[in-house]
Amino acid sequence: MLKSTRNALIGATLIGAGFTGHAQAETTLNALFMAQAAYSEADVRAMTDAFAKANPDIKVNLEFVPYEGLHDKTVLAQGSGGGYDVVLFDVIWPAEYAANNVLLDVTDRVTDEMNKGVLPGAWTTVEYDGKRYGMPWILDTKYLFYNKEILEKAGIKEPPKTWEELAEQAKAIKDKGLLESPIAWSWSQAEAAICDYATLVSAYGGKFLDGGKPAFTTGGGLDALNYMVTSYTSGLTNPNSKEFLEEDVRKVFQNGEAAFALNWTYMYNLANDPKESKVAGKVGVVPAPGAAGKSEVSAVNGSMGLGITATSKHPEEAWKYIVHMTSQETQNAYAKLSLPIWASSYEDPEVTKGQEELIAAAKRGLAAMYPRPTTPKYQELSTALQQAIQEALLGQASAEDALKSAAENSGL
Amino acid sequence: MSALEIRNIHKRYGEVETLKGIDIALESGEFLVLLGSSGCGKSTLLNIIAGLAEPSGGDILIGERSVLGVHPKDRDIAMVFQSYALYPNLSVARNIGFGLEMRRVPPTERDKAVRDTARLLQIETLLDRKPSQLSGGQRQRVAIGRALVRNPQVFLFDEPLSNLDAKLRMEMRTELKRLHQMLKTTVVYVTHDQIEAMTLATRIAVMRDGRIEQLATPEEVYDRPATLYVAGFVGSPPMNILDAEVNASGLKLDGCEEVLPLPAAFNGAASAGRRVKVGIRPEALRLAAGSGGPRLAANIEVVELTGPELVTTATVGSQRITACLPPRTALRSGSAHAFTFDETALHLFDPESGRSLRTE
Amino acid sequence: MERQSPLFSVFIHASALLLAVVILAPVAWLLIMSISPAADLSAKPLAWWPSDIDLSRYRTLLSAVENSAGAAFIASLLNSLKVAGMATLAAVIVAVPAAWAVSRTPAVAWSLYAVIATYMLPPVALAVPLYMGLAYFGLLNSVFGLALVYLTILAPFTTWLLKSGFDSIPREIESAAMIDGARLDQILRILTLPLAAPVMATSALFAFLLAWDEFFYALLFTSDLRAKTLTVAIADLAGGRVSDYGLIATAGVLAALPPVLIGLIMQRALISGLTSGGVKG
Amino acid sequence: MTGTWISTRAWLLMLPLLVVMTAVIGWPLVDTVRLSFTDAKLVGSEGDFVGPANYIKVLTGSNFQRALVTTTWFAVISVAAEMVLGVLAALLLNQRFRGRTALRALMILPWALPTVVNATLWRLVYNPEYGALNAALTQLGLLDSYRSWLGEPGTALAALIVADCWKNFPLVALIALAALQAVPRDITAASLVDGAGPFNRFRFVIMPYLAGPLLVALVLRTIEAFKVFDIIWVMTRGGPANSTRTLSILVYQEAFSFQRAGSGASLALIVTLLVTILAVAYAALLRKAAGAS
Repeated sequence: MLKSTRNALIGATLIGAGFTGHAQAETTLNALFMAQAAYSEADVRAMTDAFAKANPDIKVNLEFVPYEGLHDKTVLAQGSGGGYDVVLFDVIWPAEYAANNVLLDVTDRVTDEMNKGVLPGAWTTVEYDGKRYGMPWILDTKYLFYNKEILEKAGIKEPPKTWEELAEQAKAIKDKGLLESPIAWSWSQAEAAICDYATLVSAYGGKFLDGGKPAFTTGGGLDALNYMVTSYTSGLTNPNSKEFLEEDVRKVFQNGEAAFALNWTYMYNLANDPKESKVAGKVGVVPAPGAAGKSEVSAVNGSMGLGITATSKHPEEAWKYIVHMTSQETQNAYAKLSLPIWASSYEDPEVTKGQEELIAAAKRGLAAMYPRPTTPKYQELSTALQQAIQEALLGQASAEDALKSAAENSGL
Repeated sequence: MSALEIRNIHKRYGEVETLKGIDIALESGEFLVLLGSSGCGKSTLLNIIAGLAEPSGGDILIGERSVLGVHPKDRDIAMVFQSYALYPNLSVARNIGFGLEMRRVPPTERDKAVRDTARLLQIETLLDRKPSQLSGGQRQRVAIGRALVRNPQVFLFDEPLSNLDAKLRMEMRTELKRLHQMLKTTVVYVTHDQIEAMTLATRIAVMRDGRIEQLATPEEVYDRPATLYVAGFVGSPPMNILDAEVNASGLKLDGCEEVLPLPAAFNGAASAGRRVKVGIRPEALRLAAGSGGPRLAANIEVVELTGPELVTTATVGSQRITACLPPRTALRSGSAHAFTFDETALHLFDPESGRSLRTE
Repeated sequence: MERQSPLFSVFIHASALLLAVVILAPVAWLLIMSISPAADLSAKPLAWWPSDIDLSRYRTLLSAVENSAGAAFIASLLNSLKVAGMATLAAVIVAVPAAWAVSRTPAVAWSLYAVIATYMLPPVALAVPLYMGLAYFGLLNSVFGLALVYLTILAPFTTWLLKSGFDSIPREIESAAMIDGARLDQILRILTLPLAAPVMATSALFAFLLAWDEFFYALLFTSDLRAKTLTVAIADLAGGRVSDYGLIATAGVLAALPPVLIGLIMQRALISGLTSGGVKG
Repeated sequence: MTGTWISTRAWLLMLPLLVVMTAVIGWPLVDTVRLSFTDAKLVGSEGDFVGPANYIKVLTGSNFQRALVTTTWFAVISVAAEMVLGVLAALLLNQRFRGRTALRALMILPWALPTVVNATLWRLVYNPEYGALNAALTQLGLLDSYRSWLGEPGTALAALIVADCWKNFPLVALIALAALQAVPRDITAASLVDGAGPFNRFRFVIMPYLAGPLLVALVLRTIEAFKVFDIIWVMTRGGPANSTRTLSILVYQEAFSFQRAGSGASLALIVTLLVTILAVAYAALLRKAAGAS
């Protein structure tokens, strides 16, 4: 094995030598990203352009799919024997990708400098079974955003510290007739709903799995879903939430039609942009609340990483590109949309300027990040849970029954 | 030398046998008409001669060479189709010259041949047109021209005149006759029209149910039909067929007292007591003037003047006959008359097999 | 022929108006969304008419600046053109001889019926082995691979339409040409195909529209700019992560433009093609 | 003409089509059958033979049964609605009124709109916050507050059916219109002379001409509706609470999202079988109808 690899390498070198006399061989990388989230499409293109300028011999083709297509595209491209070189992956996929040999193990490529500089919590995004399958890129969790103006009108001085408090404040706003339904969530039958649910699960001290078996049917897992159902049926939650994805939440919040919204980091600066938003300057952000007696704050690990596919023919160049995309310099430059993975960036005034409030929330939220379960069968588990959440919300089943059937359907 | 020989041709489509052993030998220059009603197999036979269909058994010889399995183009034949089958997207000139074009005849030679043919058919002025710009008769001429120009050993015509109106049909018929007399090529011509058959053919093959009922000259087919079917098919209005029985004194017609003389030609075949069908052509009947010759007493039912003749339908006892009389004959429906005829005009057939009982 | 009472006439005109509104309103709204400023589209109450006309999205999607959203859109547009074009061409190429054979030799017709019956198969029934097979031959994420799969959707259909086209060309013409000494290829080239040209054009257009519309296989078998077709690109846009509804609408308008134009221009031919398929079954 | 050289030539000419179809349809179908008896994964694992386990699991599972019910509802209601609306529209378009030609031309519009664009368009129309439907209904006073059309199980399937109907009824209308125009004027005239009323005229004079083409349209539309994927994928992806998850979506999920190629294949074959039964039943119906007329 080793020997044949070496022979191949020698062969490649010889062939390469044959070509170097001519023009510099150009490498083309194909990279798969997600359309519109933390970093917008334009941002990713700009970052990539900077990389291309520095590395004229490497061309990077970018591809953007919605989050819902990211997983299937990556897996399906495996079959084509070289669809992508670099793929963006969610924190929940390394287990499955490792089991199916989708991503290259890059543990050895990570330098000491990286090891020390990147926030320890961020590393969990790309790890499975003690190995690293890429670099964390988007460090993200869900925060509670609130509309300062509406809270003020309702006579509320402090944003909520617990979920119960959130419900009370929302009720006050509703009763005063300020808003029909003050809270917006992303509860569409999609991964987004799981993120909101996981945030609540972390607040209530629940567990997804215990010893590889579903453990969400009781305790914190059940409390979390019950909270969602109560909030929905009491009318405090915008009923359209069950059809919302994150962008819908942002639109509603920006339009001033929600007092509270649970969403990712990226919403902070977009909702504060007067060109985009009607509530610019009135956006408040705190970590997602805790549950009385159980937690101070809650947070879901919604980070994403960049990895090299096992089928890539240019792993060296791909790694170079990933290093560029995750470098402190690049991350700091775009810190308005997604907070850097680098610990020292949080002390850098260049980064914190204008988003002190967000940084403050982030320091507490990121530290409390709760993982969704790491299992190769995550897709099935998630699909089952999404269904359970929707069934419970729609009153087709009690929260308990819904979770029980989810546990049965999870394949675990 | 026989130009075309058809030997024991059979054609089966699965269970159905449409040709049941056809044998014909044609001399060079003959004009053979395959006559029969639709479904008799005449078109299938023509297609087999052309090579557009393969026979299930038997052999076809053109110019003494077997052409079984030979591609149509190599059989030295030309065919004119009922629908003309002109190439709609090609000009008249190219239509006519197509066969030569396919055979790589040089353009100048081809052009000359096309012009000669067009002149012959009086369609020179139409050469640049497309078929859609032609009248029915013109299309017919182009179709014939396309066949003529190739100067083949055998011409095949598949009901070529049936799409024309009556007047044009007569003109084209005469035209075909003129062409044949001039060119003296062998022709096989399919039609269901007995007038065409009678006027054009040197020999007629009357076909029925995949068999040849009679193969003979037009005169013979008319004067000495071999079967009841031929007798009924050729001639208009068709031959009267009456049921009768042979007795000692002659032919006793059913349903009346009339006894007709037994013609000499049938003497040997008809013994006393035998049932027969008696045929007599309407045009053989005359109104009896004096007392000479055989008589048929009849009640006139309908009288129709067609112009050249007076067609009358009458009853003889319980049987019905038609007679064609001179136009000015004074005849009223409801009146009683007697018809007379020449004894030789009678035809006798076996009622079962339909075969003629003629013995000489 | 029939006398119409005034009341009946009013009823007919009212129904016609209703039908026109039902047909037009959604399409009109798509157009309006594509030219409305983003703010108008998230206004409450909704602005039905754009406050001012915003064509920037058309510029965005049609600009070919490298690595821009426009480039991605144009790439998928070109992919759709390539895939549909190749599949259509190939379908006509295999359909012409097959349709001619069936039209002239009914004895082989049963094989065409077997081929047409594959229309019943849900694509999901073939997707997994096809996926693996395409992967094996390196044809995943390739316009050629997708065109090959589309070929099998288009070919039965094209063959059927062409067959009825050939049926209406009298076979005597071909017999005559055969006796005249034309070879099969000459007969087809000089006579039959020119005569069948209108039918061939109609079937080709039909096939093209079918390929342009296909989504499922494209979703599975293509993944990036090299092969992703327009339908997949639009489904990606509509997936809920694009906040500017106008941009989604614009992509829809652009994707609908070619088939709608073909549909309106070729209306008569298309309807006769549709109904001939329908009537003859 | 069954001459040997003729039919040999015919088979030769059929060959390219048959080869392509066998390679790209025939072989995968056979392989799907093989896969359905294994526990193969989409990527990575060839799988072992597991007998009919996949079929048993699928057929007894609630997912399949629910998806079958959903699919049946979708197919029956949308096809029925398309037929009725299509015939009504055709009868209307067969009348004389100003702008008739233009309206007939417009009918091609929904048909020509790509399915995915249609789905996208309706998704935007149904948007719970900024959709045109909510806006229109509230502005007309027909609705108090905005509704989540695609977010409620009660309305999501109906919303999908409306979108599907809008695209497909014009096609039925065009087919029916062509059939109506084939009704000989003499016959309608004769029925008028005989004193038939509008209903009887439709039932006994017009319907016989419509029946054949409509039945064909019905068959094709039912089969298509049973296979439905695109419109659902774009509009709801099977949600909310799986209330719009049809069989095709379920197969996609099983075989591609969960990568269980084996059980996905068995599910796909069950769907194929259902469609085949449907088609055969229809074919029998068609033959009967053809025999009757």
